[in-house]
Amino acid sequence: MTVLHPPDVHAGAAALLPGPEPLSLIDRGGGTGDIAPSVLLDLHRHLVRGRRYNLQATALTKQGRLAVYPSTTGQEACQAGAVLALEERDWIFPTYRDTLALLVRGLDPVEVLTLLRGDWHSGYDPREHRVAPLCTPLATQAPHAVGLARAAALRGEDLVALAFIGDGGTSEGDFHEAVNFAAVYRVPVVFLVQNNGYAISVPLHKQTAAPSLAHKAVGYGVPGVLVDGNDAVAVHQAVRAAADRARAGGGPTLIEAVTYRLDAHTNADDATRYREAAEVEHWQGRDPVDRLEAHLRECGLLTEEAVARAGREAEELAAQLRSRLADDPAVDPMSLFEHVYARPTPQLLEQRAALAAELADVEEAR
Amino acid sequence: MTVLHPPDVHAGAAALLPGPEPLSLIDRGGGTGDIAPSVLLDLHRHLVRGRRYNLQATALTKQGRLAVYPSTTGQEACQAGAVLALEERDWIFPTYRDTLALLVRGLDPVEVLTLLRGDWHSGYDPREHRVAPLCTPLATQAPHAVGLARAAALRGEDLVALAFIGDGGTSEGDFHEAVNFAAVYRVPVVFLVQNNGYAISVPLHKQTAAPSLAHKAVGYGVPGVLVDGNDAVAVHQAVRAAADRARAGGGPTLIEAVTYRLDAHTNADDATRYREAAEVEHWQGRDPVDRLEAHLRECGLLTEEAVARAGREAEELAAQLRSRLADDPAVDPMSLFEHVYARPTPQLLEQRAALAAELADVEEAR
Amino acid sequence: MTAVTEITTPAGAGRAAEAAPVTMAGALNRALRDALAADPDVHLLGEDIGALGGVFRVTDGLAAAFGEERVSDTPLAEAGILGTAVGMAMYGLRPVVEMQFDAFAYPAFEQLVSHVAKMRNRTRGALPMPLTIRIPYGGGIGGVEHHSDASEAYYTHTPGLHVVAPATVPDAYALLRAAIASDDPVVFLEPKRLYWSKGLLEPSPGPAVLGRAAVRRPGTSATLITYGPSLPVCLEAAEAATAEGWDLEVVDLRTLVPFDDETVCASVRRTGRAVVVHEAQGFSGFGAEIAARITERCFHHLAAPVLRVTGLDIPYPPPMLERFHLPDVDRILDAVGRLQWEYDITEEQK
Amino acid sequence: MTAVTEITTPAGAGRAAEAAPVTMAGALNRALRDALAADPDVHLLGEDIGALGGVFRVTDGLAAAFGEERVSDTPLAEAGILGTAVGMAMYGLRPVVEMQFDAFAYPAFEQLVSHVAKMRNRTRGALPMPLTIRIPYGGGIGGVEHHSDASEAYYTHTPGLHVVAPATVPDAYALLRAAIASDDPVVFLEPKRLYWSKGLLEPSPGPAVLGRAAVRRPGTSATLITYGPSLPVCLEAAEAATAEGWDLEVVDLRTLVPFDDETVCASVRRTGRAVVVHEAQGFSGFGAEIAARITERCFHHLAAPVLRVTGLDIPYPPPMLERFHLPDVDRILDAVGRLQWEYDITEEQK
Ligand SMILES: Cc1ncc(C[n+]2csc(CCOP(=O)(O)OP(=O)(O)O)c2C)c(N)n1
Ligand SMILES: Cc1ncc(C[n+]2csc(CCOP(=O)(O)OP(=O)(O)O)c2C)c(N)n1
Ligand SMILES: [Mg+2]
Ligand SMILES: [Mg+2]
Repeated sequence: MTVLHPPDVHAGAAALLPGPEPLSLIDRGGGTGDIAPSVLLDLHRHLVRGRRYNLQATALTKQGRLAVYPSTTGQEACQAGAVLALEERDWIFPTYRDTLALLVRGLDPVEVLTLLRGDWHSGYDPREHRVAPLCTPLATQAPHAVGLARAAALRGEDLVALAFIGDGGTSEGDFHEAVNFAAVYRVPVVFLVQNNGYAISVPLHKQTAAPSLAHKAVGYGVPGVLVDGNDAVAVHQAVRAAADRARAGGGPTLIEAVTYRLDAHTNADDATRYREAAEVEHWQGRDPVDRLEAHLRECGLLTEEAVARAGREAEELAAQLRSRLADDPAVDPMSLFEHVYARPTPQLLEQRAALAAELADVEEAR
Repeated sequence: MTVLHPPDVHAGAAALLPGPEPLSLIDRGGGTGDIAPSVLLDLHRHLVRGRRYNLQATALTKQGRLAVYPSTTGQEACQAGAVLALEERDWIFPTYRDTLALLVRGLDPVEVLTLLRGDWHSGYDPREHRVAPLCTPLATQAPHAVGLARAAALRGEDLVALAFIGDGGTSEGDFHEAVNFAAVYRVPVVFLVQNNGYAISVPLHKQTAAPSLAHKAVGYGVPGVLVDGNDAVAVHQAVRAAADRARAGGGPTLIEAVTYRLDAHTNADDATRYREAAEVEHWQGRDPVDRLEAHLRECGLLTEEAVARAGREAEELAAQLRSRLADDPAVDPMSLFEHVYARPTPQLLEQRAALAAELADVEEAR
Repeated sequence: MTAVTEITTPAGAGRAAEAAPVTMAGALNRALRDALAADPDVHLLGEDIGALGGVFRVTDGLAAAFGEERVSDTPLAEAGILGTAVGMAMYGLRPVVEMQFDAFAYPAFEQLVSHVAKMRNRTRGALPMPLTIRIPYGGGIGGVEHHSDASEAYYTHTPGLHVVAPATVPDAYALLRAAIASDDPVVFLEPKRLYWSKGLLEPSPGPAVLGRAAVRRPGTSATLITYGPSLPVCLEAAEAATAEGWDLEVVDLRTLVPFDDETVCASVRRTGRAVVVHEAQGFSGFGAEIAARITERCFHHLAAPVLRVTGLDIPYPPPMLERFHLPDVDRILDAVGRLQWEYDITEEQK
Repeated sequence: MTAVTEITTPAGAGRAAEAAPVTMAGALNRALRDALAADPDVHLLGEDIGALGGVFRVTDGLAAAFGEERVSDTPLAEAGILGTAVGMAMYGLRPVVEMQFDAFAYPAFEQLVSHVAKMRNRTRGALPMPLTIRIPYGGGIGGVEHHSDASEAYYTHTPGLHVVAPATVPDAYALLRAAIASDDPVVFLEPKRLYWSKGLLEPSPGPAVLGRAAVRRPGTSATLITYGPSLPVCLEAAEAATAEGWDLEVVDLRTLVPFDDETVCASVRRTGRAVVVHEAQGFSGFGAEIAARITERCFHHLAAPVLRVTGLDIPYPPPMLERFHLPDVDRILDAVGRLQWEYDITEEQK
């Protein structure tokens, strides 16, 4: 017999609420939790690399080498902290902004940028890397994570899906539907909301009146976790805990990482129209790269040499980007007709022939 | 400067959570709250009428007089309790099931059924009655309530919008978006979820893993209230409190009324496929009409004469339905072209002329 | 509320004695059952498809036979359903989604257009979408508003999707098997008012080839081109037309995308005249594409413009008025009558 | 990322000396400003339309001028935006909604089709929907995926909606004023790549009448029929065609629904040949409707089938390949060349 809201479940609701303050380790003398030193150094390396990557990609955009670039400067701790908390077999469902997450996962830095460079929509093989295509329509990737995790679970495979989402994205119906499906099917998904304070120009208080985005979790019957998104150690720990829970059959978790987008929305955006310099400065004071570096030094984990090495590696990456993106890539117009269907329709074959003839004419006219 | 999740708001979160048990007055010796005896008698009258209306409409459907009828038998307390808690100027946004709410609002009992009889989509003037059309696409009426309430507030008018929604409907993205908009704009809307345990055949536990649907409220920063939906007095009190709050500028409230659909989903449904007789019997034991009647008798508010009068009135209503629905209504095919646009397009005028010619031919052929 | 239309499906007509006829709903059920049995990657998901067997009973008994994991009731959210199916397909499964009614597929429109249709292309073939989206389609069953839309044109205009609309019982089986077996996403439009039409499934039709139209009635005077619920209406019109001396050919498209230009054009070139028939509102409807491409390809064979008989350009009407909206025999005959039969003898008029 | 196209708008061409030209984005901004000033019931809502002034700056300065209540940033949810606007319209306001990009209107598809388009009809006129839905439309600005869709056919096929697509600066102003003043819902498609095109707004064009096409270039050999971003391409093609001895007429539809059969047919009857040009993928696109209805109405005036020059039937391509997708002068001239110019002298071939 169906009992509506059995009292025991109801009583468990309190356990699903986030704490009153974001989980933070760095500033609270929290040490490094139970995270291995090698992982901490990896985190540091990726943050440094990531910052440089953002800078370089933004610069290349100004030079017209990329069509557009949404920077994650300020959010590197979320990107690296989360991805390093996963196993290689776990899947990542990024938004259009989460290029760094892909870099941390080990993708080729230029393939990561294919979408934003404009030579194709997605530059890598999602199955090879367990990374879904960078997703532009907001929140639409969240149900994909649920479906993939469910499929894997049905096949008995031990796999977690991490869905990134923005604070703005949580307002979309797809976010709601995805978290609900995940909770009902109890699938191994971690929803990581990067609350960077803005959806383009719209500040959080115009996006939601909720005490926190993590408070949405209880409404789906999943735990809500609030974490300092500029503390790579805390993000790492929170995501790992959620992934562990998911792997153990505990179902999804909704994590809100409170962070800040230090750059404009994209190179095309003018952030001065909607936010104060003082606010940006405040958050510069909480720079995730600086904070991790200072903290690891304090803990005696970071040598000067390691810092220098990370810097060199980052410069090498930047140089690689500059040189590999210096020229326009070869694009083949005939590829437009590939992969529309497994086998092109007769109609597409006609159009392909017409384009081929056009191109031949142009060639001839030369 | 934007502060993400100021601590004071955060601390207020607890106040937004529903209590552990549905608010109920009838069974707890709760008396009648502060509700005037005349209102209580009205409630009773509407419950008796409503039950009879459901019975009659269902019977008429079996006779082919209605295309389909989704009964509210078992949910009469929600329908009457909520609508009587509103002022005449307040708006109601019903789902396809909430015909009784319209009846309580005072609409003509046959106009209420136009959609389900099949002579037109909506049978009444929404502005005249402040009742939106019965809404079939689930949850889509919720944002309309928000927009209308916002429009009224912008005009400085003192008006509350009540949006009905089902337990199943809360899974839709539109529900999420509507509550969020309402909270952000702080508009005077009461969202009343009638949790009747099922969305057609799908039981609540396959719909959500939440401790209660009222727990969704905190995720939007609005108060969540859990109420016994088979207790007309409790529903009335909860809706009135929420409407008062809204009117005073306090913004929206999300109320979950726990009730049960005693009939099948519609006359076309076979509920034995998905639920046990024992469950139905259990809920028959909590019949909202019986409970209110017993309670009001106990409180000494209900005379035998009032009971008899309510019964007579209900029978009169049923007789009216039978006679007024005995024949097919006159339908004018030419009306198909009216109100598609304010002025028909040239294309529609052509089609109208063609249909007129067709009809003339048929007439002639007779 | 439901009109039972009995039509003898042409494909099975000759074998009437050999086996018991089944309904189209039954044929679809059998196709799903056979697909589930044949391939463990096939998963069904949708609202009320489990214990209830779907509001049209197309999934009747399947959850019991294959378990709730293979045939699962979902929460009530169409974008969530389709989005979840996309994720399942990304992992290599073959999800079959049921949208409860045509208009209730609209909440999933973004997932359909921006993901289902594009995923293979944007990932250079790495993530194909072997998804089937079953949609009870069209009117004629007395459904109240939002229960009778004919929305094929939204789908046919979306590159990356296949669009299929069976009209006969064996086709319902064969095309659904083919849709599920397809490595591309298929919007599968099930004509509601033919759910209870009957036809033969023995011998088994097996999976069809997508993209092939069928000539359901050979004829010489003009070609009626149609699909889904309008096929029986066209066949009836063709029978009635013989009284006027017209011998109409009837082409059933079966698959809207890919489109079978060959069969359609061969017929129109032979007859020189064509009428397109569908339920959906005509303006900017799929009939426009059919008419435009026939004209492009067969202009000099046409004795008259290709005409369209379609639903009116209005929101779908309430039950008591729907018969004035839907194409019927009279309207089809009327259009045939306007195909400029005087043309052959009065060439100079041109 | 954005190509600035400078075209002289034909309507203002003669008055170039009198006033400074403005961009189409500027003209739209002025139309919104004038509408807000003229009618207190006009309210704007959308993502980033407040302080930011919209990602294309079409609402620049309006929140400052009219307050955040009249011009309000919304949470990020398109169905919520449109659904809220429906409620506002139910109360008698005149909401103007901005969808940030074409593909991001899809989440609102259900609200659009099942409510916006139908509300007046289902309530027998009691609840009109004087809503305007502004959608930055089409490609050509190097946008990454989901930023360049041309989705007019989804809207033109939906009874109850008007669909408008300006192509010139004065039209952008005049048609937007008309759309906002309309008592019916209007999907207003703003050609992204013409946002920075320039033209004159003096003297003020005032609100237009919806449903009237314009002949942008008179001609005698054949008619090009187009709208929105393809108008400048067609005008350029017409100029180039003179070199081949063709004098092409160019018709700008301006309003797709209601459709101006009169102007279109008058032109085609005069020229005897027509090519339809639009950006959207061709299959089942709006061009099919145009071609089909011209053929229905002008069959005996046609020397050749109506041809279509459209986008390819593929998902919108990435920036570096979009020029191979979009109709260009060569493709238009090529189509014109296939209009069977031999026909007049070789009638017997038919
Ligand atoms: C469905 C949809 N609507 C609108 C947009 C346009 N858009 C792109 S990014 C953005 C803001 C996103 O904000 P948030 O989710 O907070 O992510 P962030 O950019 O801060 O990483 C908007 C509105 C979109 N991409 N998809
Ligand atoms: C968007 C949409 N999807 C599906 C349906 C089909 N449908 C009609 S009623 C119903 C179940 C509704 O359940 P609930 O919201 O709990 O309301 P109840 O019927 O119990 O009153 C479904 C799935 C619909 N009307 N709208
Ligand atoms: Mg953000
Ligand atoms: Mg229910």
